[in-house]
Amino acid sequence: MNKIVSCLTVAAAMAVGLSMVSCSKPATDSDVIKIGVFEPLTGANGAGGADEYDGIKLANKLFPEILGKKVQLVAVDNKSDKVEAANAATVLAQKEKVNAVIGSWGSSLSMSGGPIFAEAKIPAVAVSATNPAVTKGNEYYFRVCFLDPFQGVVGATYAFNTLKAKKVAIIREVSNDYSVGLAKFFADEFVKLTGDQGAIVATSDYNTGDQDFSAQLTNIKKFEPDAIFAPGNYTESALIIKQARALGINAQFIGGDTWDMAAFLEVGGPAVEGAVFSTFFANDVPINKTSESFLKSFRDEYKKEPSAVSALGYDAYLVILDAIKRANSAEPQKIRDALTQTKDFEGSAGAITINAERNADKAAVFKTVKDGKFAFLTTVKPQ
Amino acid sequence: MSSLLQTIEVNKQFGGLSAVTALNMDVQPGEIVGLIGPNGAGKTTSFNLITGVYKPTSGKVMFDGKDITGMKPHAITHLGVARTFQNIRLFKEMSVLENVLVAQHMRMGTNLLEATLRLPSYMKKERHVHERARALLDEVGLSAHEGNKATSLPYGKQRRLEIARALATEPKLLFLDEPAAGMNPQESVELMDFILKIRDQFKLTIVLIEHHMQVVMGVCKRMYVLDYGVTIAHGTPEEIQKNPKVIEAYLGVE
Amino acid sequence: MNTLQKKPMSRDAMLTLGAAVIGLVLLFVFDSTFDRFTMQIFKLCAINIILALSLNLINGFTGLFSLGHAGFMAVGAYTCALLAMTPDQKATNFVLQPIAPWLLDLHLPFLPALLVSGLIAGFIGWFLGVVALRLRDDYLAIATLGFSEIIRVVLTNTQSITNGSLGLKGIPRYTTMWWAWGSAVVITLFLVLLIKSSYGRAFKSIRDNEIAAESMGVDVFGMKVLSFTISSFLAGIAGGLLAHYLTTIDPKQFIFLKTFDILLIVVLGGVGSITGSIVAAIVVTISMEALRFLDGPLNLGFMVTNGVPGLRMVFFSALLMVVVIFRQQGLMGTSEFSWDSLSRIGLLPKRGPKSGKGGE
Amino acid sequence: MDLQTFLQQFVNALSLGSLYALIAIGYTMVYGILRLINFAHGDVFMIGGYLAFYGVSTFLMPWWLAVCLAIVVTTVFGVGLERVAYRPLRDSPRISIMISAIGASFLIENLAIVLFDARPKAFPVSNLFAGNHVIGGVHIAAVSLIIPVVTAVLLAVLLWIVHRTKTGMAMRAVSTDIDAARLMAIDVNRIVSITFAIGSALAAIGGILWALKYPRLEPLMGIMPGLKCFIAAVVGGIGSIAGAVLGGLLLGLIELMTIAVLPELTGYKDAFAFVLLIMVLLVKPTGLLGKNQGEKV
Repeated sequence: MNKIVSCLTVAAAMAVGLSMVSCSKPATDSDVIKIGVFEPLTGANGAGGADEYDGIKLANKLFPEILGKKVQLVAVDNKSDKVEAANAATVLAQKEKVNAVIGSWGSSLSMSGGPIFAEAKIPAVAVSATNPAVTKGNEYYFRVCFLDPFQGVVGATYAFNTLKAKKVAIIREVSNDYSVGLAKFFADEFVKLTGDQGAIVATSDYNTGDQDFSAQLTNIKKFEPDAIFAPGNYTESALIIKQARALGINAQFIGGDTWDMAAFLEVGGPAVEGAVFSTFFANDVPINKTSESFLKSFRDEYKKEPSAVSALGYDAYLVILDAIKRANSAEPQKIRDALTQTKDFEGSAGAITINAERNADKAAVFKTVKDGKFAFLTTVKPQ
Repeated sequence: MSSLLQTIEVNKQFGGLSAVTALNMDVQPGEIVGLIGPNGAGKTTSFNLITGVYKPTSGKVMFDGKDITGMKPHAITHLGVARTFQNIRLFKEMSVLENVLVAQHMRMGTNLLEATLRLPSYMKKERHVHERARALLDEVGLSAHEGNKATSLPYGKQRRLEIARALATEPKLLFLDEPAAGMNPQESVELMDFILKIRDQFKLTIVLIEHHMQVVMGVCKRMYVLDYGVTIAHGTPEEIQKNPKVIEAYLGVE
Repeated sequence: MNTLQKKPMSRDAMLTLGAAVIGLVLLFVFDSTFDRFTMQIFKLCAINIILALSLNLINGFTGLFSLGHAGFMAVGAYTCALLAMTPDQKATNFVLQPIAPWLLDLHLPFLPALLVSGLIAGFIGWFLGVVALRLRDDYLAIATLGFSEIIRVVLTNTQSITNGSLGLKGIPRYTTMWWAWGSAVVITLFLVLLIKSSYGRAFKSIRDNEIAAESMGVDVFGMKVLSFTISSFLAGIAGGLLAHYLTTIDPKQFIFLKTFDILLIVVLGGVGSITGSIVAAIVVTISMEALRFLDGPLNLGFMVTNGVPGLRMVFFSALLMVVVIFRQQGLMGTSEFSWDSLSRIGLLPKRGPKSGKGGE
Repeated sequence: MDLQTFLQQFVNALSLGSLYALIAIGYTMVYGILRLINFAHGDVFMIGGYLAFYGVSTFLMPWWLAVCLAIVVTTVFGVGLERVAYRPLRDSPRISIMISAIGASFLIENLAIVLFDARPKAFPVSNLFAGNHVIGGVHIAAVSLIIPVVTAVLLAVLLWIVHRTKTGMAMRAVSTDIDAARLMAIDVNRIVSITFAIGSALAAIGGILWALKYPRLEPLMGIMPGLKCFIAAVVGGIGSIAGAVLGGLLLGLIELMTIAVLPELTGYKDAFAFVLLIMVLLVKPTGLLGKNQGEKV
């Protein structure tokens, strides 16, 4: 008994000592408004997180002050990992005592931080987390993008009305909640539109990180679908399309917002030509003044084309600043209350109105790939 | 009197290679039997076949009237067969005392609950095995080292610890694999006395592999000679010494 | 505990009692004074202690190189979460595919749920043990790693039971500091007693020399399975605590790389040392947080680097390599903490002929 | 399943399987010599891919030069890895060596995240490999035709080295009994280095071919192929070069044909390899073409 108890006591004492050390921090400066950036900068979602961060940094550079105070970004890497995300969220909420939070890329990571922000009564604005569960039941989580059910519906509508598809096959990333959810919303709507229970001719699965899809695609090929809906990570999706073309499948590919990445074009090459997907933002057609200035400064700053989530990251920052201005206070609770009143805020990716469920009512943009570039097709407004 | 150990036409092949061919041993209770032969003759393999480390390719091993062919080593040990190893196999990260204690685990008849909760019933058994282990260490002259790491002992003492450990399993039949290896003549003589002593004290039957002819001839009443896995002779030391086949095997004849 | 040794125990007993009281008081103080973040880390330390200890039981004490821990954690986490969540909470999670009806109404309080999650993980561990423990060394390592991946793939695909890749959210935050550290203390106690018992000796004998152990009457296979089952049971408990600590779980977080994180702790602490695992679990958990600055911009005095995400993990993996190559025994080797060792290094007065007197 | 679909799936499987086979050879060689799962093999494979990428897209080298350089540098890297991470531990318990291997793999992956960036990169595919062929209704990507050829050539070269050269003889000696080989005046360190060099070169070639077939690079891309190819080597009988090829082809066939026959199992695809591994280990632990290696008592 002796040794164990003593051992644990020493251990506990050490733990405390060390955690105290790790917690020492400079005194908070009341002249600074802190906005936490809660993003995966490494790991599986590192690329998406970095893109969002690019947009946020740009916004911070262009609009560094509000109410006469400096706005400081505090970025924590949640490493695309839920345990890390919970810790990172706690750092922002408890240690850094930020006034508001932006992020995270990846709905599941956002959900990991959600309860922590809610408990600390700090408002969080998700940039591109499209899963309904992120804001559901969490009074402090908002978002500036549309939701998966909406995206699934517009995708199915587009396939049915515009592409005149009758038979659709689905290939989903089964280990990705986004992909599984979107596939379901799409399938439900498409069956409803066609009135044909067998309109979804095949559903195939793959896992994140898979590289060979030839077996799934060969299975799909024999059903001769008019279109293939493939929501999922952009690189996997690009490989899927590439391999499908190599197998002689000529069906139209439809995807979601995750395809809106330069790497999708690079990996897919000529194979992704003509692929269609719904997304948040089109950088070739500025829809308002904000998007015009965003595009210009982004290109100047980073010497590359912005992805949609960069624009949304930019918008999330501006929406928070707008709320602070309207609240005339940087107090988290007041920012939160002001955020609920956001109406027709002109973001770079379109007007944002926060509804009662703390989600943004926004239009979806359809894009295609033309001559190795993304090209704007049409805008679909929510009904 | 019925045999304590009997091997009937035991064969062992590794791949295409015959390691032991038609081993027919017969050991009576209380005997000390030698197993000799040149290097690679299949002596240790025979031990391994009897103690269950290897499974015979064919044939039967009978111990105390039971067929133990193909049984697992620990089950065979449970029936009362213990052994030492040619290349010493002590539990190197454990103390000398613990090495002996491990060997008694099987006879303690305890269960996990009782042992981790340290119930009085368990503590009684624990005290008992400690006493016995200390007695055995005393027997082999290692009492002073009980707290040391097993591998910190000098070579000769490691061999004795192996014997103490084997005795702790409460065997009826003890296999000693080259107990005198690395010992000087003086130590070898002591070893002979020691073997005879433990035989009487613990009512053992002993089978030993040994290269020191002095030791073998000194303690064994009977012996088997192996060469290339084949039993080329068996009998009393005198018979063996005169056997031309044995001389041939050892000296090599054109 | 010291009935076997005839040493005077008054000094040690007093020290221990004192330490236990101080420990208890400290826990009370922390619970009321710590901020949320420190508290989170503090709790995670306890969970990692359990994980490291359970992995050390098989890797360090029984000498079996198993890499399947992430899988057993996953089983524990899912079982505990699904049992302890109310039907309502479950129903709100399963938005895409409804939960299997038999599971919906299955509801237990936290403690029984935690125990059941340990039991189920233990049962799966037992099964895997019976199947795979005939293999040794690297074959066992790769087979257990494979098994944990199989568990993860199954969790991803059985949507009506686990909610698939959507995972579970809104799991009640039951893992308070008392639960976390209470479990860690109980489990440490259990393991120390186990290791010191005849069973512990049998485990260690297998680690040191399997063939000799078998020949000394130790049922090596049975003991391996036992050790493996206990270890899986504990990993399941840790998984359950983790689920109610995080409040949200999904299959991806139980990828086999998670096992490597625990292995890092075990190796740093010393393969085969309970003290080492405890200390390393705490040090690693806290430094993972404390070294977060490595991922951000660094001011090196003469220059400021841009943030290099990932640098922190480079540090830990390099540390692992350095320890394995230059100090294989880790922090503690196979030795354990004792008051005597404190006096030996001069932190406590040497035990005199009359015990119980302190001060010099 | 109609004949054409079946043939298509069969071709898919062969093309994947021969890639597995190529990487599995490297595993089997290293394991045969050192009895060590080189957990970092998959990461060496990743490095090969990245080096070729940087050669072509950053340094604008011609294709052949970038590939050759990538193979050379990866080889040096592999040999260095053995020096640093494995050689100091050669006489340590196997658990230590395995932990070192895991640590090395961990370190390389994390370094790659820092150096190469976590974002996936598109591998520039030369037009040479970009085409598509249709033979009897079965579609075959050009690169899928090249892979089996490369694998077969390398297999022949390796078998020649191992069975017909002096170095190969020394390799076989070391793999049978490292201590005896040392006594026979074989420079064990040299042989181990050569083995690692060959293994790493194979990994680099595998990594580049992989990137041609699946043109996406990311720091963790080596993990799954690495594990699967190790499984292929074990299934074929570890230490046996022909076995590795057999195991690789078999794994490719099982992975894809199972999905072809039972499409509802697609989500479980990643588990097939592990199930196969556990089954093979239980039924025939030495693998299909492996030799028995018992412990001497």
